Amino acid sequence: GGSDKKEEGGKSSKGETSEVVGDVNGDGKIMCGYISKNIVDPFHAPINDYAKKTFDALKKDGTIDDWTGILDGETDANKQIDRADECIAKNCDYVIILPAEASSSDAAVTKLTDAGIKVIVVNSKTDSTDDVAMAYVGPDDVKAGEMLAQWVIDNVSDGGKYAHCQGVIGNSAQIQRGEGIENLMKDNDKFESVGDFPCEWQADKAANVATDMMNQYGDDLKAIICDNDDMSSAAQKACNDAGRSDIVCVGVDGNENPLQMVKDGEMGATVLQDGPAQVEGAIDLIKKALKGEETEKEVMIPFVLITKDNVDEYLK
Amino acid sequence: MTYKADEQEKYVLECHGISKAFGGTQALCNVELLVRQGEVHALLGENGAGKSTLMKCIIGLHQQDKGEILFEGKPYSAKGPTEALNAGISMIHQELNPEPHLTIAESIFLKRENTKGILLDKRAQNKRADEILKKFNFPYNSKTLMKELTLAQMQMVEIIKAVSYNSRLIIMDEPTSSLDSEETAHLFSIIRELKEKGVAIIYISHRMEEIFEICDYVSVFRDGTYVGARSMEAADRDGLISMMVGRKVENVFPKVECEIGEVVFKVEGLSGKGFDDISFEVRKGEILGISGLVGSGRSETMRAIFGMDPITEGKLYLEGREIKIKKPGQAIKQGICMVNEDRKNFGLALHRSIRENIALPTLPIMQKGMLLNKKKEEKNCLNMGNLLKLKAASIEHDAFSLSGGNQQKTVLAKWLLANPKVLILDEPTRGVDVGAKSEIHNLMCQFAAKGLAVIMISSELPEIMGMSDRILVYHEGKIRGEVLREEILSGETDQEKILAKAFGGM
Amino acid sequence: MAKEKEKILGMDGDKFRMFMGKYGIGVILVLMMVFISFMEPSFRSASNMINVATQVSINAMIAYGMCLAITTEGIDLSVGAQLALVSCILGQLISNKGWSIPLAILAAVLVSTLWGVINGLLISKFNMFPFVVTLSTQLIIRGLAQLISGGQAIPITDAAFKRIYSTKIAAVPFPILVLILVTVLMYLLLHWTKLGRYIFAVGDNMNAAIASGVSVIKTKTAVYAISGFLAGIAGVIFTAKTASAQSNIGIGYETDAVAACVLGGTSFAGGVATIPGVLMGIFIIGFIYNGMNLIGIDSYYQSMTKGAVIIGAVLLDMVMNKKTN
Amino acid sequence: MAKEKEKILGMDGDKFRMFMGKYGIGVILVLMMVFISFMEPSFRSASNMINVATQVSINAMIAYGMCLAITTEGIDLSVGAQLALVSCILGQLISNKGWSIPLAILAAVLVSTLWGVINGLLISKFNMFPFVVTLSTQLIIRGLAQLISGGQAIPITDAAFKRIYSTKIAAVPFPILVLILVTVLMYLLLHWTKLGRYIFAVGDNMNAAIASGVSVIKTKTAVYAISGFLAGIAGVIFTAKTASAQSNIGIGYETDAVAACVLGGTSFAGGVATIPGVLMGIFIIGFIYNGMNLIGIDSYYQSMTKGAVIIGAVLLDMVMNKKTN
Ligand SMILES: Nc1ncnc2c1ncn2[C@@H]1O[C@H](COP(=O)(O)OP(=O)(O)OP(=O)(O)O)[C@@H](O)[C@H]1O
Ligand SMILES: Nc1ncnc2c1ncn2[C@@H]1O[C@H](COP(=O)(O)OP(=O)(O)OP(=O)(O)O)[C@@H](O)[C@H]1O
Ligand SMILES: [Mg+2]
Ligand SMILES: [Mg+2]
Repeated sequence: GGSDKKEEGGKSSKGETSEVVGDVNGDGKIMCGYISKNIVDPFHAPINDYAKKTFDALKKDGTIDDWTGILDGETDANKQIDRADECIAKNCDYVIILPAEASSSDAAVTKLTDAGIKVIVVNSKTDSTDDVAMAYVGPDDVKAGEMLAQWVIDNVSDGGKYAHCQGVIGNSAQIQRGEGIENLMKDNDKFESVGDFPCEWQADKAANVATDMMNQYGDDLKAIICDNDDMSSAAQKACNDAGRSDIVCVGVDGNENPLQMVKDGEMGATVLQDGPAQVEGAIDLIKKALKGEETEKEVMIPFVLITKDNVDEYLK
Repeated sequence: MTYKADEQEKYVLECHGISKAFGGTQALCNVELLVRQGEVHALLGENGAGKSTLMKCIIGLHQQDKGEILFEGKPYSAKGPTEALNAGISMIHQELNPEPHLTIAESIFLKRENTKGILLDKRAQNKRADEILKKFNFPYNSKTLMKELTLAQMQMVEIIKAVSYNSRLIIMDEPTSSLDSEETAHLFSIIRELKEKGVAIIYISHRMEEIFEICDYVSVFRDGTYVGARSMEAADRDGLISMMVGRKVENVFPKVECEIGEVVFKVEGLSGKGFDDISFEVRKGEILGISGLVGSGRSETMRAIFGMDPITEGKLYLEGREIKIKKPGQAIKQGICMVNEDRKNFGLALHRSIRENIALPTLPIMQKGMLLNKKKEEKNCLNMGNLLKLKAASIEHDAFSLSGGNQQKTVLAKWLLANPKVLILDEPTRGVDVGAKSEIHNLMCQFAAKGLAVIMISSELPEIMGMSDRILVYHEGKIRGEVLREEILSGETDQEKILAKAFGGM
Repeated sequence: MAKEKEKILGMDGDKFRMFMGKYGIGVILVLMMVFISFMEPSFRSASNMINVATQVSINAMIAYGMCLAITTEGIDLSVGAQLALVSCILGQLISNKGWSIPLAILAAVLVSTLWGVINGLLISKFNMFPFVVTLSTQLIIRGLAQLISGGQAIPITDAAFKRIYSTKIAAVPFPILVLILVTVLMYLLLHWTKLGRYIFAVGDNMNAAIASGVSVIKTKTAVYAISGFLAGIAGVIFTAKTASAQSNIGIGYETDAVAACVLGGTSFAGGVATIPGVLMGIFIIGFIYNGMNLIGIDSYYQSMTKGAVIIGAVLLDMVMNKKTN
Repeated sequence: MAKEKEKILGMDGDKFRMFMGKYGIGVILVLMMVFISFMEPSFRSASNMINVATQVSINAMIAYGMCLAITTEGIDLSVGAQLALVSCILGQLISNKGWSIPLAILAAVLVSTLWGVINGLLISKFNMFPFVVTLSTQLIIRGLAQLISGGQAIPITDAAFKRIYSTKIAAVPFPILVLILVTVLMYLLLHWTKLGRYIFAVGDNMNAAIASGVSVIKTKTAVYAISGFLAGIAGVIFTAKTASAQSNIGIGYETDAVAACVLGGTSFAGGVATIPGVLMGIFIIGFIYNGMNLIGIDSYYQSMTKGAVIIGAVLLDMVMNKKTN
């Protein structure tokens, strides 16, 4: 993905009244907030862990005075807005937020910026991120969808039928990845969709779709595209168990289990979005701001297609 | 002999040709009922004869399939209780229906709340309730929660509520089944007062003495059909009973004298909630009657013995050995069984089959390895059912489908199968019709003859006096007297004397 | 009969138990507030209190409706889905169809109320179990929300609409005003009107209520209609808060509502509930979230804490009121 | 008393009604199968039937446990979280601690059974409402799962473990064998043992059961322990299916289990249930998913269809058995 960097307008106007560089609200303390998307998805757990480790280290070495700890967004925009209230109550200077929803979590972002807090949006861009946030660090989910479709197009040379397992309907990652898949697949007449199946991100529902579709379309079924790779790994496993390892299953995230399957040759590929790298990028921006350096307005962390060739770099 | 509708007379209520079926059961078939102004009209019939069903049709809880009802000469049909109440008919229901978390005032004035604008006027309502309660000498404040009352007091509130509608017809479906004689007397005085005012009353009860005491006319139902009506003056006990059951019932309390053996069960200094320092013993073949007012702690004593309530002090001996009982399961294992007074709540699992109900306490002895021996179970249950002359289409039917008397027999069957040494019967014939009642009494004598020790609590004095070999009289949680059968047979002790003891006199 | 009565805190034993039975939850609430303030002084600030009150307003609406349902021995599992439906209707009408805001709100709340009526009729008229009915309608309602929104998020950019959540009247955020208003109305409804009395009567002993002429169908339908209506109001606040209409919101919200009711002394056996109790329950749940986040309790422990608080509070109540076996 | 009895289908009226009351759901199941076959012939194939049976095995375990709970007038909302806990324990023990598979499974199932015992004791001994207890323990159990897994997915690469889901014995997938075994055992347990009788008695009329010497505490504890045990088995199958241990699985699984029970004629009033009925309910739910996938019903309509089928089936049953008001 291309990362077109924009320059940030200028430093906080309050900066001059404060002794501390980068102290946004001028209370003499540097306080950081971290609003997670959730704490239960395997994709978010390493991100949260990384954030915790890094912030704790920053606190220890005196770079920041304190941080809020991992605030649980429960994949719910409403709860994220409540967590934003708490960040405001704790006089945060900087807040990192991983929006639950591109659209509805925007209120959390605007609420924080309205309170004069510098917000770094990570992982998925909310509607007004470009206008009000300090920066965006993350990927482009539409692109991820396109990568999924591209992998299928590249690996199923003759084309054929494919199924699409969806995440929770209405969720922005689901919408955007679906859009990306659609972008490439709609006009490709070698491929025919057998349907979009609501699997709510759940692995075993995707496995059920896989067995149902194999049963219905037999050898005509060539691929299963999933909105995340919890689902694609389960679908692939179901295919392999049925002796159909020729079916190409692919999804987004780069969780440990699918990576392991790629390494073991049980699955062709998975699309990794490097979560910890996204948070790393965001925290780097805070560090820069605290040193008084200029910060980028947008840092794109590209998706990485993981195959057997490069899996070892990413599997811990 | 049949009481004919007199053309001249004015009837408050006329029911003609009423039929009502529930699914397959024809509960009512072409029944008639004529009630005059200011009359107490008894409705007699065995369990399941359809008395309550007809009353529910009148009050609008059921809609009859056929037939017409005239109220005060005008055709009348109520789609629900509200319409009946508005028309001037109120009812005391057979099954006690308290609203435990409402206050007395709220319960009495449910659906008739005092309001100021759209809000409730609680103060005015409480005042109104207190006035009524005072009129009836009810010893509680209108703000008391219903759940704080005893069963009998709840029933009194129901009665007060029904009267408070100032209806022109009041239906009383077994109003005395949880009242003692004092409270019953109170109710009768209320009824007489209402009569004075020209209020008509339909009075349903299985207690014949009450019918003779308070009623003017009687209509008799049998198996959902109308048998006939009599003026009470023209009626005699045996005649009414044979109208009800379709045959003659020879002996109402068929006490068979049998040999009384050694002491089986002994209680020493037993205390617990509701009773204090209770000691008695019961022998093989003996029927020990326990009398007293409702709330005197008789049931509490027996529940505690059976392990359903805690015992704070005292000892139990079975066949000379001291035993400890903390749970009903332990009592059953020792050979002590109890028929609870509250059949609906403690007697049967109504949605399970008769077989399952009968076999429940004895399942451990009807096993083959890990599984149940259903053949043995079925045989045992059938035998017991036949022995007790249980009337049911099949033992696979739900207990729900049985009439009250047969439900009671099912409970008895369950305990007889457990082969007890001591059988405690708490109000064994409450709400049971005369026919079934005499059958149950017969059975009691049979058990006693086989060497069983029977303890029977009853609030019906004639029953206690007719059936017991010995009577203990309770007053406020203590035993206040003992009466032997000889004293009764010789006439030395009569109803009044027992009552006096129950009221705490000597 | 009464011996020497035991005295606790100057009240005799019985009264103390009644007091604790009714207001024990208040004691827990206060203890909790003291504890959190001690751990994290910023908790006490007026602005944080206003925060919490604003945050809980959504759950409060749902909890009041749930409380009525539980009081009639029922439950309303459809409330979460109702939030989503209301949100999607608002999004479609305001952003795509250009309806005026009051009209759109009216339409959305009407639809959620209608679903409440459907729930109520199925439960009362067809005698179906509330759990089953609302479990099913929940699925149908969420399906409708997905259908209406086409599975997409619909941003609502109208500033006037967003102000429903953010505007303040005399320094008090509007959602708090709604919360106060609804609390007062619900208090009057449940404790001071005929309908409230009928709700208690039906929940306490349905047959007795019928015998007194109370219409179970009307009462239960009213209960679920009110629950639907309040879920509608909650949906409007929710949507104004997030400024976006989405079909996947509100999943699992019935859990917090039930928790608030249970903490507030609403009995699943029916016939027992108080609005002040439920309000306290709502705040306890709100403080659990707010307090734990302020203190910085590790997230994994948050769900455990919530579970433990509910079970602990109920257990305490049981033991205090000697309701155990 | 009995007049001429009406005859329906050669059975007399009563028997027919009893039959429909018990097995009316079978008629619905058959109608559904005919309808789906008609829409999509591949549905009928043996391989698809084997598919469905394998797929439903997870829900079946949960539903059987749920059925016992509902029969005692309870509910077990903790099963979904139990799946997650079992999964995370398996992941930790097998992948990180290198335990042998049988031992790890034993440990995991033991833990879930223990949680069942805790549920049962809280419900029976402390007389708490099952809804409240299992709602709370659900939160605690999921918290534990998160704690154990650290929120991470733990891949389980051991091939032997994965074979639990995929291996076939005489062309029959292993999960189907488990399903058959558990169904037979549950059938015997509920309909042919003392415990089963006690479960019915306690559910129908708890007081009467107590007065007949049945220990409510033992019975209910056994019920929730079995539910926990079966959820444990389901968790093992689930984990083998996805080959990954995760703390966010099983959310909302209690819904499908309850739906299967309700369709199978299990009454929320307690005391009424049959294992064959629940099995049919399980397959109806399985066919809904499978059929909708095969026919290709639009995602938005799937949740609506499920809701409508549940409500329709229950309504039909009510009307057929004249249970409406
Ligand atoms: N709601 C109902 N559904 C089905 N059957 C009913 C219902 N109510 C009454 N029955 C049946 O109708 C018949 C008449 O019952 P009813 O209650 O009227 O008798 P009863 O004369 O009042 O008896 P009891 O003296 O025991 O009160 C019985 O066979 C009973 O089982
Ligand atoms: N479940 C209960 N909770 C509270 N008080 C009760 C309960 N059951 C009975 N009581 C009270 O305990 C006292 C003793 O009642 P008990 O039932 O033993 O009387 P009884 O003489 O057996 O009368 P009955 O003839 O009705 O059986 C009464 O004051 C009664 O109201
Ligand atoms: Mg009757
Ligand atoms: Mg008693």
